[in-house]
Amino acid sequence: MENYFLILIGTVFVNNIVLAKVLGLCPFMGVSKKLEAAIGMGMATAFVLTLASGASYLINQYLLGPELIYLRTLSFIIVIASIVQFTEMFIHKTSPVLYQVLGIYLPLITTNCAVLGIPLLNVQENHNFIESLFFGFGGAVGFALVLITFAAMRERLEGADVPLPFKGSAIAMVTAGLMSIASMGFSGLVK
Amino acid sequence: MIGLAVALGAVLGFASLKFKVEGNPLVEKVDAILPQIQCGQCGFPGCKPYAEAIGAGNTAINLCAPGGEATMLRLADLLGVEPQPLAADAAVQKPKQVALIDEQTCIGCTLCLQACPVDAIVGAAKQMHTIIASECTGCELCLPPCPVDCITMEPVDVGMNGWKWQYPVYPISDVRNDAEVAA
Amino acid sequence: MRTLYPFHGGVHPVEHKRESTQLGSAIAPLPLHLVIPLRQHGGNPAKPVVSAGDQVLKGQRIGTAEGYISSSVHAPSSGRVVAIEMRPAPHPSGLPDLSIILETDGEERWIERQAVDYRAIDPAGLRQHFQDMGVVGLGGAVFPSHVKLNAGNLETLVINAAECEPYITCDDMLMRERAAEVVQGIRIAQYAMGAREVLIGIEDNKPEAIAAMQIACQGTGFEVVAVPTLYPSGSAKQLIKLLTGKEVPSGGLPTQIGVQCFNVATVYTMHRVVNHGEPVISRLVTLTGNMDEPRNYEVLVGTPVGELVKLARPKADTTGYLMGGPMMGVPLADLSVPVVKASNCIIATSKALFPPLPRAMPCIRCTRCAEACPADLQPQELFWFSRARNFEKAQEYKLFDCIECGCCSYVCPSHIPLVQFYRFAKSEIAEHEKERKAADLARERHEFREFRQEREKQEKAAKHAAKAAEMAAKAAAASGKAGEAAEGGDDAAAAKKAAIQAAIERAKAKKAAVKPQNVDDLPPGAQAKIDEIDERRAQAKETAEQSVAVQKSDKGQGA
Amino acid sequence: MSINSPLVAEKSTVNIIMLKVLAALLPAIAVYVYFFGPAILVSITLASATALATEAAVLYLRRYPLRVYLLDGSALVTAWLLALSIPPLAPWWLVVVGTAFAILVAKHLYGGLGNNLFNPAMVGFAALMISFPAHMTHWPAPDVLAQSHWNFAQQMDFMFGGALPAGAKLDAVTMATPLDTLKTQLHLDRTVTEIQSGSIFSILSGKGTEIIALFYLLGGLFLWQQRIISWHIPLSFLGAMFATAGVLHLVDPGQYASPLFHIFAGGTMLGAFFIATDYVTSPTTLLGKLIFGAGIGISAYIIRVFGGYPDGVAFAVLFLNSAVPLIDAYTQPRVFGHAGKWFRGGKE
Repeated sequence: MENYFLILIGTVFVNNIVLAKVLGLCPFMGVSKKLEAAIGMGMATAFVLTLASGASYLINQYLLGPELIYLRTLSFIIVIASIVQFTEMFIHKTSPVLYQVLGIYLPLITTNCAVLGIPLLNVQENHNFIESLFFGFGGAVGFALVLITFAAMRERLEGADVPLPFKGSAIAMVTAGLMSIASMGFSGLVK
Repeated sequence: MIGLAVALGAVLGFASLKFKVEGNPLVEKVDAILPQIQCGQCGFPGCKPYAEAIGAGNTAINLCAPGGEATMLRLADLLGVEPQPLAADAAVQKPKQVALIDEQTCIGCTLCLQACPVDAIVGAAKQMHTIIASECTGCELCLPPCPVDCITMEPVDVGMNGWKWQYPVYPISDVRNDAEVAA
Repeated sequence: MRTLYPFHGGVHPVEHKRESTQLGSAIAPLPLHLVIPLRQHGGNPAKPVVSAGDQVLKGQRIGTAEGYISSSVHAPSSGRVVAIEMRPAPHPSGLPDLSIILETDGEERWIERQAVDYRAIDPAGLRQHFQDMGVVGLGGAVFPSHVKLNAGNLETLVINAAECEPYITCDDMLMRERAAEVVQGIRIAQYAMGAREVLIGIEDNKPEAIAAMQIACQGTGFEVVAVPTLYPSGSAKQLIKLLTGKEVPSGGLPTQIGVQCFNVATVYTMHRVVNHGEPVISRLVTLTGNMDEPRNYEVLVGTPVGELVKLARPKADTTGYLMGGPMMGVPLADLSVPVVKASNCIIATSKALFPPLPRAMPCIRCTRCAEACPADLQPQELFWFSRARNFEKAQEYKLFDCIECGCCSYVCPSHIPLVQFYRFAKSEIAEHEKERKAADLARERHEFREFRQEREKQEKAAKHAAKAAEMAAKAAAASGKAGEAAEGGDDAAAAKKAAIQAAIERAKAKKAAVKPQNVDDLPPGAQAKIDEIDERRAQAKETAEQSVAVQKSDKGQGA
Repeated sequence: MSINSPLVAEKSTVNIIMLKVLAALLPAIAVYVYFFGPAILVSITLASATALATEAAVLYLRRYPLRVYLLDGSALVTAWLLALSIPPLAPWWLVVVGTAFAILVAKHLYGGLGNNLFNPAMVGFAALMISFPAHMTHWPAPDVLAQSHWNFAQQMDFMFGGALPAGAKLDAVTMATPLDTLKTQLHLDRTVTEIQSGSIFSILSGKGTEIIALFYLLGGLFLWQQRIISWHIPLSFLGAMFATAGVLHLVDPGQYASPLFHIFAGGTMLGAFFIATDYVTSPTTLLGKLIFGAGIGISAYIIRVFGGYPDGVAFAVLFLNSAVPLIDAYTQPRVFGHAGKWFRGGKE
């Protein structure tokens, strides 16, 4: 039990997928202009990420085995792509505005390195099924948390008197950097 | 691998039927933002067609001249895209105006009636026409068809009722204030 | 002692009330000209019912209410109407407004005054009477009182005598000198609304007024409540909360929670209207600030401010004048503006009394404004969004619950003109709302037009089909004539074109000489006919212009 | 600029507020000098000069009025807080780099006063901590404990030239802070009581440092009395840290130091009263302030006890700084005439 808890804390705070591993920056920068969109994106990614890490564990363990390692990335991508497709249709049906706001980033979850990164890290760290699920879920929560916090900050920044050359993405990158510095305080906490 | 692909394909096929989306609710939202002048300056025959084009992602959001920057920003906000500077021919802002028919000159040809997108001109053949100012959107579409050029655009005088509080001058980044501060 | 329910925040600026209460109130002399704006109340401006050259009597109605939310305007003195024209009005915009200019004859001849027994008329009749007599809220908002009276079975009637703004003492003096008459006015309001309880809220910095009102209220069951001196306890919502503990719902009316609130000066005018038959033509105005003889004056509506202030002898170093208090008043750019029903105070400003504010600095989010806000808002957020023109967000943070009391600006260490930002944001939002309404109307009409065109097309098609069928039948009978028919169609188009061309020629001729020629020796009948036509034209033009005006006023209401 | 109501205002201004903050720091600085020598005054001066120069350069580039903004005092507050956070014997370039980074990146890239999201002083501190960890741990020993005494000239030589006095060793004048000692010694399987019997520990916390912390507390109370800061952030910060430390101390006193030790150790007092209460980078709602303070208290404790750095206040402040807009958005108090208790900004 403690093990799972540590995995969760570790992935959410210490080894945050965005701030520490610098994965998934594309949606992090792209869908953080509005809080609402960030919450939607965070939830969609969390859904995809948890499912993907579970499914990819099963495929890796039972379908590929040790012999078909060269097919690993390929099959992971197929699984992720179909989960994303499914999520996309689901969101299109349930929340058209969110669908529009997420825009290109929704199908891009497929190529979100975080979503591929987590299952690969799972394999690398020899997690079992439950651990994989926790790792995926923790990573997703970490991603969503940082995305939502970041979106709130950017909403405030919209009103700030930022010098012209730094307006928009530039100051957002600086902010992300400072967030990363802040999160470094947690290093050494787990492992 | 193939089995995997086939299985996933089947799931997706099923899902696409289950979550089928009818129509595009976004068009309504875009249409609600557009000013409904129906002037056609965006190159589409009205606000709705422009909204449809935006909804389908076929055109830029910076073409609406009467809406100006405010409309563009609202569209950018709705669609979650970067604001764009207004297109060159949409950048000229005109004050609010309504059409006025010079009744002395009007010959009652009804050509402007057919041009008006909001039926704001009343009149019949060989009768003098007049414009219902409260309905007129100021689109200027009635100007070209008039054979005797009896329609003019009159700016709407805002008066006290239309008076607005101005953006407070806030001397933080105002270069002109440097001298004053130094003094 | 009654339990009070303090509202959040509030500030306590230096009161400056003693200066103008040293002397009792006096009556201001009659000026030569009175300028009476037709918009002295919330809602539609009154419509003039006199024209230039008319002789009017004191108290005669010269402008009548236009619609329900509107009120009447009366001649403050007898004399002659010299003009009805645009004149500068005491409004933050400094824009001119339609006013009736009255040349007084000095005779002060009253129109026939009739007291009424308010118990004998039903509340609806009483309300109509108040509208006809121009009774509006004299606290500053000048909302027509008959509208506010339109609710019955009230729990509490609150009489607002807090007078929380610095400098202003007109309500104080009114209560000191005419407490008994005020109480009679309260009786009328209580009767009209069927109020079970009457609370009179007076700030505790006016002990004389409290004492006078307590004596006058003996045996009436009205309760005089001394409330702590804290700006803005004189704001209706805040006073209601303070006295009853109930909050007026956002965007709602006090009557929804069984409370109504009237200013003490308003109930006094109700008494004058009902028991003396005098319409609202004068009010107490405090002249104070940088003056040698600050004092309250009974001033006729329409008295130019420039003439009025001379009574109190402004000092030499006076820099300007302010109508209203220092927290919410309007600086006057032009001293020819008249005293209106809303004017409670004229303050002469000087560098010593109103030192220029330090330079505005950026907001440091110190939240002193939030601590001072009587509406529990977060002014720093509203400012942040208003400054960035993010009106949607500003509205989400409840911009429209802001009462513009100025507490936030007062405490701001950065001295940011916060209230101006809120006013700006509010008027921008109102403008957008108006545009959106216009857009909805245009969309509806455009869609109807498309529907109509489609229908006409179909009808035409059906007709054509019918005609074609007929033709076919005819063609079967005599096939030779078909071609001719087609030719005939072409002829018709050509004829129409020719007709338009002819009309164009005619119009061109007309344009060249709009003044009709050869009218020198027409038979009398023909001349009459021409006149009639011209008149019709003029009428049509007027209608068109009126509809323009209507559109304008529609826009105004949104603001 | 058109003049509109209100036309009267209270007299307080931004620079009065900032000057009061600086004044509240003075007693603690005096005590600092008493225990650790006058070197701190040099770093404060150095930091102030750097801050003002950087600020002036940016203002000049942006064509903002120089005098008004240099006199607002906010750059000085940043400089002083940063100087007080880093070791007084730190080399001069460390102070300069840290201050310049703080003013330039954390403050002016965001648009200057009032616009920054992160506390500039703490950004400067964290950047130095990550980039130059070795220099950031050269804390001097209190005069009473130091094996050798450097005079002022020797201190200056070290600060500006990096030169050690002949035959002297750096270890002779510096020592690990109480927090650092505690952490390293605990790894050697000693108990808290054993460690705290060491010479640098005193009644509450570290020798000297506890007195400085006490004066920070007094300065904070002065600010509270002056209504510059509200009690919400300091109290929830100290309270949350006290509670967390208290619970763990009760569970295992051998492993976890007492709560009093923690709130008087390291940057806790300075952080609670002077850093976390920075207006611009803390929440504006009362509930938000409580959440913010408690968040810093708990994170700072976790980082200093379980994490890799000797003290966690700076990182905890930055971490919670990043959550401020979110906290604000979700803790909007009820508005007059509306139902409910709190609302989420943007949604009913």
